[in-house]
Amino acid sequence: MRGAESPVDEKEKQGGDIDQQTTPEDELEGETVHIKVFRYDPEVEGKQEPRFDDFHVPFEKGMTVLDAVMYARDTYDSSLTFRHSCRQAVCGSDAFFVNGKQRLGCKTQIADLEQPIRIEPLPHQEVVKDLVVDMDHFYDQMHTVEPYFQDEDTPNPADLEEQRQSPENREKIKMSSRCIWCGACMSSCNIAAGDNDYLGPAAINKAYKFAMDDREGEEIKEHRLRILEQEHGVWRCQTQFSCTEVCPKDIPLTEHIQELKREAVKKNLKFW
Amino acid sequence: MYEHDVIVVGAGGAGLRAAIAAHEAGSDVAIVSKLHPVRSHTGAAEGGINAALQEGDDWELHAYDTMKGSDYLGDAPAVETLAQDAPEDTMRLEHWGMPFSREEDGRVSQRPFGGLSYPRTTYAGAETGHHLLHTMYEQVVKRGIQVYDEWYVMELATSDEDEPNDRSCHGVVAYDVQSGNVEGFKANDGVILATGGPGQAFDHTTNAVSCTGDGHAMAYRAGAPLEDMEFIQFHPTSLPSTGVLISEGVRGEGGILYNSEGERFMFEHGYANNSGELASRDVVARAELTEVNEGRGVDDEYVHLDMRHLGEERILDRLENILHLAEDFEGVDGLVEPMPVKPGQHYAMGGIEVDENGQTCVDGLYAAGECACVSVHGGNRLGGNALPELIVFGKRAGRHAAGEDLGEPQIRTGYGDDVEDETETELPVQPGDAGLDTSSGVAADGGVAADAQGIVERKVEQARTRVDTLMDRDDGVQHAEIRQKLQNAMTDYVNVFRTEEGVKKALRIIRECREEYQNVYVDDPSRTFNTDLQQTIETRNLIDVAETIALGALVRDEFRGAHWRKEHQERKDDEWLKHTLISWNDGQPDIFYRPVILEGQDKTYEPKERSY
Amino acid sequence: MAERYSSFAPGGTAWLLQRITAAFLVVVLAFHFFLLHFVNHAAEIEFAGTQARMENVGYFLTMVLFLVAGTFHGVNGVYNALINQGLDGTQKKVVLAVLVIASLALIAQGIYVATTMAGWT
Amino acid sequence: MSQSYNRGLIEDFGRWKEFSAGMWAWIFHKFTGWMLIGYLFTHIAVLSSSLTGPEAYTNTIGGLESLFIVRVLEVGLLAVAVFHILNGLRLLMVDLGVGLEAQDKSFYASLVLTAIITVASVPTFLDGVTL
Ligand SMILES: Cc1cc2nc3c(=O)[nH]c(=O)nc-3n(C[C@H](O)[C@H](O)[C@H](O)COP(=O)(O)OP(=O)(O)OC[C@H]3O[C@@H](n4cnc5c(N)ncnc54)[C@H](O)[C@@H]3O)c2cc1C
Ligand code: HEM
Ligand code: SF4
Ligand code: F3S
Ligand code: FES
Repeated sequence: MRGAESPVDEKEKQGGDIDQQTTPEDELEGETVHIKVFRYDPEVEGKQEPRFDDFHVPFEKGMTVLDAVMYARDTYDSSLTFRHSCRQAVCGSDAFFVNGKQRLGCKTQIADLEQPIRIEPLPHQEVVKDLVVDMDHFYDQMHTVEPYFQDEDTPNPADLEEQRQSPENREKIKMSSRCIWCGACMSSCNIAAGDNDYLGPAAINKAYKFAMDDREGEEIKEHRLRILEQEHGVWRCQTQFSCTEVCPKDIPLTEHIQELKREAVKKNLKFW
Repeated sequence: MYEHDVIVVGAGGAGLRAAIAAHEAGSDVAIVSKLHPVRSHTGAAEGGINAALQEGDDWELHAYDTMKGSDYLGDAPAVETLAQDAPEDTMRLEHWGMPFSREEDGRVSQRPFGGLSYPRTTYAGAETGHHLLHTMYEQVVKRGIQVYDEWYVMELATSDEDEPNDRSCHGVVAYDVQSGNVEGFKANDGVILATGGPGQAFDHTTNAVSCTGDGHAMAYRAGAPLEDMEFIQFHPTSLPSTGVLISEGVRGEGGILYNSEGERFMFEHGYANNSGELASRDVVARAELTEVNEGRGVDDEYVHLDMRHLGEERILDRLENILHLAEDFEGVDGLVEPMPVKPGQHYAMGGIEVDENGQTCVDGLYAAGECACVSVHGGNRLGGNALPELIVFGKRAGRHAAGEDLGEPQIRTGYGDDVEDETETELPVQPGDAGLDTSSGVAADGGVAADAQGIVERKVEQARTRVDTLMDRDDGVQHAEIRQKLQNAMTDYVNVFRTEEGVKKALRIIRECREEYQNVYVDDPSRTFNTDLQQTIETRNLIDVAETIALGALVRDEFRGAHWRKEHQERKDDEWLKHTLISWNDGQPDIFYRPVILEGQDKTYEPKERSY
Repeated sequence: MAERYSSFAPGGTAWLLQRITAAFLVVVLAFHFFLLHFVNHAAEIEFAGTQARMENVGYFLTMVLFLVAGTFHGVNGVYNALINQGLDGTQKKVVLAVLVIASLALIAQGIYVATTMAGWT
Repeated sequence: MSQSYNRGLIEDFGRWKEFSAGMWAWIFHKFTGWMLIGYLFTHIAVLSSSLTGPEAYTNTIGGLESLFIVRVLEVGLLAVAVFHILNGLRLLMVDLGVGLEAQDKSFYASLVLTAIITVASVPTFLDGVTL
């Protein structure tokens, strides 16, 4: 496919104004996929104003959105920029806004989408370049909930003695522990978009994982609830459910947030 | 210039563990990683962590299994260290809150895995690596360890004495992916490479796009030899279209392999009459390819892995994410149909030569994890033995770099009086430097080695020039083309089945790639998040690494572990109980050998026939 | 790294009250609507009728509680909506003050009106 | 406010098309809530006419009720209140963790029920008023 050098590449180098970059459809044999990819680069003339580029890539069975953008990059335009690594939905790098929904590129089958497929960076986050967004705020929120196991009197590892945990309890935190930090949920939440201090569904879910883990003990659970029930914590959630709908790991985020609200209320009632 | 006591390059399981250990030893440690830690490929590991935790089990059994699995190419001191330390280090993970799967009595579960004499693979669902990675990252956050994420390490800042054994490493040069700035990182006490595997040297791999062997290549060019690179593990069960891995856990739980004729070929065709599907990986991978080559493959490409008979409940309980993988990446429902699988590049047993403390022959340069070769895996890694390696040797490297005394290592490194030079094999082409590329291993300027600061500064200058050269060039070839050519050559000729002619062909193609690379250019003119630039640099590293794999595969004329040679169908213990070492030698690679250490603490591991 | 949250102002009370008032409002609002639009048509409302109802202490108290609950629920809802949009700092304090004053005024006025209606002034 | 790179038209328009049930429910609930509290203030103001005297009260109410537009607004208010109540009940269920899987269906049900109740009450509300 190397021969299919896109003619617009040339124009781009001249920094000409291009709204539509098109790879010639007719040069490709067989079924093709039409993708429209958001482009932006603060440094490159012609890309400082966001635009959409069109690419036509050959379709293959089982092809994912990530495959399509990788093909477009490797074949037509090596400056097309996006994060990706594992190709198997565990690294959480490639959450994009695909046809109006936050999805993992590597986990989204082309065959399930309507064409042309619009691929944009995650909304509500600053765009660094093309499909790459600034994740710092997301990481900050994750760090805010003290995302680490806290238990002062664990056994000595040398004794090979584990902390006991019932299979039921492990089952309870199972879903919450699957989060891959992709940021899709945060991007989909209107509240997080409006309120920068809102912890956001992913961070709350992270806290849920620890708060519900019986190994941590009551005192630390209370400490965790106190972090969660500050003003920009769980109460900000307006149960919009969009986080739950987009989570590629099928984590029932809204359910977890609601459970924490109830836990917090219960805890406060005890003092009355 | 940034400055820390210990700099850890890479934030996968090995890097994080090393950083925590160095921090606990009181060091000012920082992690520099091209990916945010939680994006590291350790997160993809599914099956589990081998550790002799239970009463009926014993570290000696673990060591024995590992030695046997390695086809007697593992070094006993390393293997025994792994088996002895794994239980405690695994327990520590539990104490850090890692959500292991549990038994009714609340204890952590263990399951059987290929090549193990006892079910000692400790697991957390089918997402053990994910939990391991996140649990350790959580500990890094807890300790407030500095992480420079999305910083790409380009080169090591190593002094330029003639003999690698006399050299010392003083830091690294990295560029900030977001801004494109090239900066120096000075390390007062040590640099630990934990950059993971080189899977991208192959076309069909279970490894991530980021597994480009950067650490291998950087250490190699700085003078540390690469060891046993020819030993590449091909996992028998990867999905044909993407290379996504279907965990060995499926077979551990009782999954069965069928050929197109519906035969359970592992038994019916006699590949492994005792262990069947649970024979070691190389055996199963070869069996599958033999089935396909003999016309009993499905669609002439793959075989079937069936787990339906395990029942929905058990599958959902233990292997749920396998169902998702098969569905999302292959469009197959594992509850109602068998899953297509074929061998895919999976793991590199070889790597940067280090001792039990993780140190290379270059002073202050350490390596841990998949990029290192201690060597515990020898000719073939057992499933579930990589994750314990990360935590055991990651921890040791971190502590040693931070100045803790871990005792004299028994394993020797670098060129020395105990090695034997390669003399016999004729190479089809001259490997090594092709001349024009401005990336060299050491901070050479012909003069006397400068002080640490000066060395780092000089390397930063070199790196800036290199980036400018790549960016300024306006045409030539693009890295993607070279990379594809390289990957195809490796998959075609240095795969599961290797022939002398094939490997030679691969070496010629690698040479071509090297020459083409002299004209490589970066099309993207932007300094911001330039992945084109990053991948171009990675491709250079892949060329170096692929070449060592092919060289090793050519010189080792025997069949051991994962290394199969058509012309040499037997294991030659008289001749080959030794490691292959390849040293960059400032651009003129040298091959030499170091004997395997089979003497353990209180027993010697006698090579036995490996049968399953 | 983000600063850790230090002020532990539990927002749970307001949240819970919002739910409790909501539950209460469902009942009285339905009652109110039904009474004044279906049983008695709004157009036929006369002071006499209103007074007759208000004189009943139970009704009076219900209406006052209705008012208080409705005001709290509505004003707290508005306040929350604003915080959800990122209202912060001095602005937040000012808005809170304004809302509290408005609510108190509304409740005071409402109770005054109701007592007048009942003819107790 | 969140920082987001100005994506021009892309960001400004079209997003609403991508809203899901939960988001619509949130918007509607907000909208109806604000209407209701607005109404509460107006309502007390109107009732305050009773402070001037019984006649003023009766006349004000009667006067208002004779206006067609007021009747229409009342129907609107009913719709708003009914939706807020029904969706409020839905939210209370969600808070209790009941029927989370059906949250979108219950939203649609609230809408439909609101429409039915509103239409059904039109005759009562418009009874005896002329244009
Ligand atoms: C699909 C799969 C399943 C597996 N399952 C198992 C299993 O069940 N049990 C088991 O024991 N083993 C398993 N393995 C093997 C094991 O997971 C890996 O060997 C191990 O995770 C490697 O860890 P690491 O820390 O060495 O490297 P990685 O986790 O790959 O991390 C490498 C790190 O280095 C960084 N890095 C790389 N290059 C640079 C650079 N130039 N500059 C800066 N940073 C850089 C990356 O950002 C990353 O953070 C599996 C492997 C795969 C691929
Ligand atoms: C009759 C039964 C009522 C029920 C069941 C009800 C329920 C609710 C609930 C549960 C919320 C909280 C939404 C959230 O925080 O997630 C809410 C918000 C609100 N309610 Fe009500 N309510 C009722 C009546 C009223 C009345 C009478 C008023 C007006 C006085 C009112 C005004 C509001 C306002 C302004 C909000 C905030 C909306 C926003 O988010 O912007 N409600 N209601
Ligand atoms: S909760 Fe789900 S959507 Fe949110 S970051 Fe985690 S995996 Fe992504
Ligand atoms: S989308 Fe936002 S409002 Fe709550 S349910 Fe999810 S966090
Ligand atoms: S590439 Fe890792 S999640 Fe998609």
